[in-house]
Amino acid sequence: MDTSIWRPILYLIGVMAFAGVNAAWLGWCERKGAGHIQRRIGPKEVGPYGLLQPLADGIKLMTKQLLVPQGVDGILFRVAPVLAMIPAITSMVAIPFSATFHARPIELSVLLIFALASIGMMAILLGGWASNNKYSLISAARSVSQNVAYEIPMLITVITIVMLSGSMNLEEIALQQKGGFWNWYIFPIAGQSIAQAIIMPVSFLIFFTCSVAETNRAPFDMAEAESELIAGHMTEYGSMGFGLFMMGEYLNIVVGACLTAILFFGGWDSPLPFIPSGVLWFVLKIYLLIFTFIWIRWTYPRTQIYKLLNLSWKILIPFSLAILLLTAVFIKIEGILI
Amino acid sequence: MTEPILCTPDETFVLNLGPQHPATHGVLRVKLTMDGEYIVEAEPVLGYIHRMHEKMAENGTFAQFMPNTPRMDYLSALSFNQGYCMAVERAAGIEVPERAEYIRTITVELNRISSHLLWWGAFILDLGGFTPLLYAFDDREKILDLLEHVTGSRLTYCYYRFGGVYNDIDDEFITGTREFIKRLRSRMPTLYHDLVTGNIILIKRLKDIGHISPEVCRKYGATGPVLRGSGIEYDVRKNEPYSIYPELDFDIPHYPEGDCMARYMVRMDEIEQSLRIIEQSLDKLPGGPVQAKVPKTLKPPAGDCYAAVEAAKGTFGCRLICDGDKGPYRLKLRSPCFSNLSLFGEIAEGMLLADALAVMGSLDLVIPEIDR
Amino acid sequence: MQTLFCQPAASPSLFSAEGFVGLIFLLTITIVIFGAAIATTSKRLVRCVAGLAVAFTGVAGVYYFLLSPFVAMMQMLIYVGAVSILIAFAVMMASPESHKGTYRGGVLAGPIGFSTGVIFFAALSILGLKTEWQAFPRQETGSIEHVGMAFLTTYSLVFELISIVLLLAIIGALVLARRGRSRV
Amino acid sequence: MTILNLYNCLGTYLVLGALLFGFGIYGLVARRTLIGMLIASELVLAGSSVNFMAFNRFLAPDPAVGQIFTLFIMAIAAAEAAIAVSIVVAVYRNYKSIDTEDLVDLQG
Amino acid sequence: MNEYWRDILYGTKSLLIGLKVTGPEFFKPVITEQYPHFVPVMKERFRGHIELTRNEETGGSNCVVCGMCQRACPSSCITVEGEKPEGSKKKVLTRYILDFTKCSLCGSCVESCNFNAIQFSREYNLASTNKSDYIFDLVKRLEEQR
Amino acid sequence: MGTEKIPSSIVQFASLDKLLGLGRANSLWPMTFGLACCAIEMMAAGAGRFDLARFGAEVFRPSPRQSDIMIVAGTITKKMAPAVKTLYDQMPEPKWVIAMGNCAISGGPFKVECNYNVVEGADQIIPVDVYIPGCPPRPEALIEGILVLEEKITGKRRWPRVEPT
Repeated sequence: MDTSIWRPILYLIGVMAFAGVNAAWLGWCERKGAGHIQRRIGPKEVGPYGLLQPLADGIKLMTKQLLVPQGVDGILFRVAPVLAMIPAITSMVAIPFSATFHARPIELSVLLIFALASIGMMAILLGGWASNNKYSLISAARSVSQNVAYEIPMLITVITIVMLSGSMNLEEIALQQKGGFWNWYIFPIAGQSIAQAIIMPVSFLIFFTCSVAETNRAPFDMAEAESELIAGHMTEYGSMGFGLFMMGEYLNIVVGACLTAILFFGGWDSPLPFIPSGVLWFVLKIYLLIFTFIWIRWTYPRTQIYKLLNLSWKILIPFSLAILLLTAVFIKIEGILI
Repeated sequence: MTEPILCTPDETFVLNLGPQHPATHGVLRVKLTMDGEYIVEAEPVLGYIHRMHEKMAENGTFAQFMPNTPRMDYLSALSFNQGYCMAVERAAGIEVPERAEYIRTITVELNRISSHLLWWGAFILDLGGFTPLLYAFDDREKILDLLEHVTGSRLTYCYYRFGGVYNDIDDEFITGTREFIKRLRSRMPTLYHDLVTGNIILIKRLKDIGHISPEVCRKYGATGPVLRGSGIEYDVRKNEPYSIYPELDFDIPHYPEGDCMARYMVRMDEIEQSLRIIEQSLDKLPGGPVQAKVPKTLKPPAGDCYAAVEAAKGTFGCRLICDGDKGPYRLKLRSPCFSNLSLFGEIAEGMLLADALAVMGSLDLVIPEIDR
Repeated sequence: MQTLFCQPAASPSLFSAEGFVGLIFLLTITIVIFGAAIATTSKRLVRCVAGLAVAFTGVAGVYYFLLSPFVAMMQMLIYVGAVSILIAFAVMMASPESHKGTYRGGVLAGPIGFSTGVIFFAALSILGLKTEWQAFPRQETGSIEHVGMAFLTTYSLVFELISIVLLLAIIGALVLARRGRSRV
Repeated sequence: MTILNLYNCLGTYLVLGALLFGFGIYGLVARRTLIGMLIASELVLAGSSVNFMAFNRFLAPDPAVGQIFTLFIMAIAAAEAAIAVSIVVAVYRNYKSIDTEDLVDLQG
Repeated sequence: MNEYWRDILYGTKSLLIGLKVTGPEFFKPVITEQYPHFVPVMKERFRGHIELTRNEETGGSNCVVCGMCQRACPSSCITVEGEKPEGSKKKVLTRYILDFTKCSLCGSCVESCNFNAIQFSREYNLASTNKSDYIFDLVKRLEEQR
Repeated sequence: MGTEKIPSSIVQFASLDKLLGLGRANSLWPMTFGLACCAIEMMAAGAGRFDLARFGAEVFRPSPRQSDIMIVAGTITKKMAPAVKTLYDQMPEPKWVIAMGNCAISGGPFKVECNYNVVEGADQIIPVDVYIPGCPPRPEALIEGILVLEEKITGKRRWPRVEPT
């Protein structure tokens, strides 16, 4: 047992703070981003540039009446929002921010994040069920089938990466992509075959699509399809219950962005070898990816649930399986050649 | 939100869409019997915004009913203005000056564009895309500014008068309109077609969804873009020409597919046709008065007359029965959305909830006009 | 010293790292028992499923203490992420709540079940505690690489069989669930 | 052996496994609905998995074996759950109930 | 199968085009008119609620209390009262009450007035916590504006 | 689903109350609740040109549970009135109501003698905080209404008053 117990605890506090700040201010980012994409200003009057908007929202949500409607399953109704939040925060622990900036090396961090993500699904399911509202119920059923469908190609693409790097440790995976953007897994030209360089962008697309779907973001926001299901699984949630769900959603986005940055964009590695790498690069990459999430959300209409499942089963899964196979073949060929 | 309903032991359950629901665009209630995500039966329940327009018509003078017309279909208010004015003018035998007819045409077509733009935005909003709504509103605000310049209000215009229009248009309006035509034409290909029409998600959601056959249209009396989306080239402006439409050169867009995409395309093409109409009318705009001599208190002879116009949603008909008094003896309004909504129950059967809502959006419903 | 079932007798201080770990272990066990208790005794099926998920999460923690984080993660991924959700899904699709109560009609079902459970529990734990377990010296590390190698060498036949079972299960589930569905 | 040291004792895990097993048996016998029984059977499987893992940790010469067995159990459990759930749904379709006592057609 | 590949290719392309359309919009200037800071100027023909036109010579109202507006109003928002002072031929306006909450801004009253006595005001941003604020006494209003 | 009325200020400390007021006033989430014509102007107010978002009030929530203000935009008919009341009851405290447009204030043009179906004002069924007249009111008026409501909540106006020109 590592005797230095304080390091993980301090890190935990730091991560919590990071997560909390992100969960709150991503809402602002989203509204501001949406505003500018739509050629309007977005939050502006509350504090400078509207920066205090999340604070106002937080105060309001926290002091709003806690309302547990009649006929709901009280315990599950209260537990579900918390459950949406916890896995997302916990999985932040497994994410290395830089070569030196991590809680403790978790050997199986990739697996840990996916294990936690699968718990997050439970929150929507239980929340939707407990609400005793038909819209919520439909939404819960939808989001589960969606999540199951998209977890598969996501895991398969991750396995591809794991095969390439030979490790399930995020830190190790990031370290292997060191030394310039041509080493990143999205286009690993150096050290890998050219064929890999063509395959991996597709792999990235699959992974990114899946992470958009896993975080229930538009255009895959079947769970809270506003024009169909009011607010989906959150229909009956007011005040902080709703706030926690939203924060959970934003945290999931952060985790998704971190994962994408590490798996495909070299983590904290700087794009050119002579520029020093560090946490700043990692944060920059995360926020660029988050911006892409927001950008996508405010561009496309929503898909329809069966088309969505078809996309996963008919396109993403076959493609990701093919990629898995091809990668295995390439690794084998290289093994023989070298 | 729904009132709580107990689950039947059967596999179906009843889902109450509305009366307040984001997808119903107001206060329509649709009682859906669902089997999972499939709709077994859909029953629109009307009357949540019945505002007794016909009753009010019978109790007032002819002019006093004017402000009611824009409040029926507030999106294409001027069409309704025009329909009612035409009915009264026919009853009283009033000739409208040519310039007034041109102004009516220009404004009514601008109004049609603004209605279609709002429909476009709201329809994409139904499908989950938020940003197009804002782009549509951006353009729509320009139209509203133009119309506000001549009529004085932004939405519920009460602009037409029996025998003409309330006041003349000026050069500022004309140049503004020409600028707007240019602006919309330059924005249509990218912001409208590239962003939305060509989008694979939209195509997948609209193509082959919600087929409405010409027979169904005939059965329920659907008109407007719904009918033209089913391949029938029917437009009051061409088939029973009124005003100055015979002198103008424009096409009636129609698509034979009959699905949501066809209705979508019909409206998008209609925007372009309307731009053409406005352009031609502006070129041909004659001088002269904008208001015929009309007695202050209108007392048309007893009789029965009917006038129909092509509103943005379809045929708006106005049947006026006069008994020689100051007000109508009976005013029967035929509003397009009522017929267009009626067929929803039939085509929504066996559909997915999300698809049914897409179909409902593609019908372009304005609820106060259905309930009247 | 792998031979002992109970390692050093000296109690670690509560504030040392070991003591902290011990506390966490107690917490984990509590979670398992709590979850299992909910899963078997709750009146509402959804709560049972939630309890099951809690219990599985706790069991994953236990696996972590048994020095196999990989299995712990898989436990979370498969049991919590798939099996529990599958069952919760079934609860939603089938009847929401049973109107006649959760337990069997007979008066004796509850007590009989309870006593059977207690008997099994008592017998097994006595067996476990009383037996003089023979420990063998370790020959391998039990790392993931090792597990993976064993999967594909010694146990490859079983692995294949399990794969076939899974495939059949998927097909069977599809066939069963599809029947009676009028639409696609 | 103190309470804070329990995590290093084989006995603890065996008792925990037995407890899960006992819970499972109780649920299997006493539950009325198919889903309740399914949940209970999952608990039984979890109990045996814990046992496997405990022996793997404390006794086995090759600590991979227990893990492999647990993984096999997981796979089986997943398959079992899939089948069971689809059976439940099918039964529900036919009988509109998942109550075991309502499924008495075979008794004639 | 052909369609399958075409869908994938076309789909990816159309999605990228979508991003290309919205992306640049992010960097374009906003079109917002920031209302409390930006004071909009109403159009000349803007229809606010009606008010009495001031007669430049007398400083009073042009109204002769003919009651045409009252009769023309479809929703009977207008109540006009006048009295005939001794020795005068014309009636003088004493009360002109507009119940704006019933008004539909149709303009019938302004149209019906033969004496150019009423006009549309520029009030576009009325909001209050009190409903009775909108029952205007236009005579008083005219006096206050002086 | 009834509501329990709780006092809107649980804590009696003045400064904290003020903070709560500020928080609430700056995060007024309206409900997507359009009844008739005014709903279109409500949409326009949220759109690019007027942009309610500047005041943090653009989060139109479709579910009453998450909304703070109900903007009654349009005519309430006798058939719709119970639904409006239910929706109001479903909103958690603290909540406010804005009656937008003449119909919501008093029945507007439909408050006529032969009226048999229109409720004469939203305040007949639910307590209204701010009235915005107009038929329909301009989006500026709606923004002004929100500002008036903020003034009511915090007791102080942060923005300049605009005199019409």
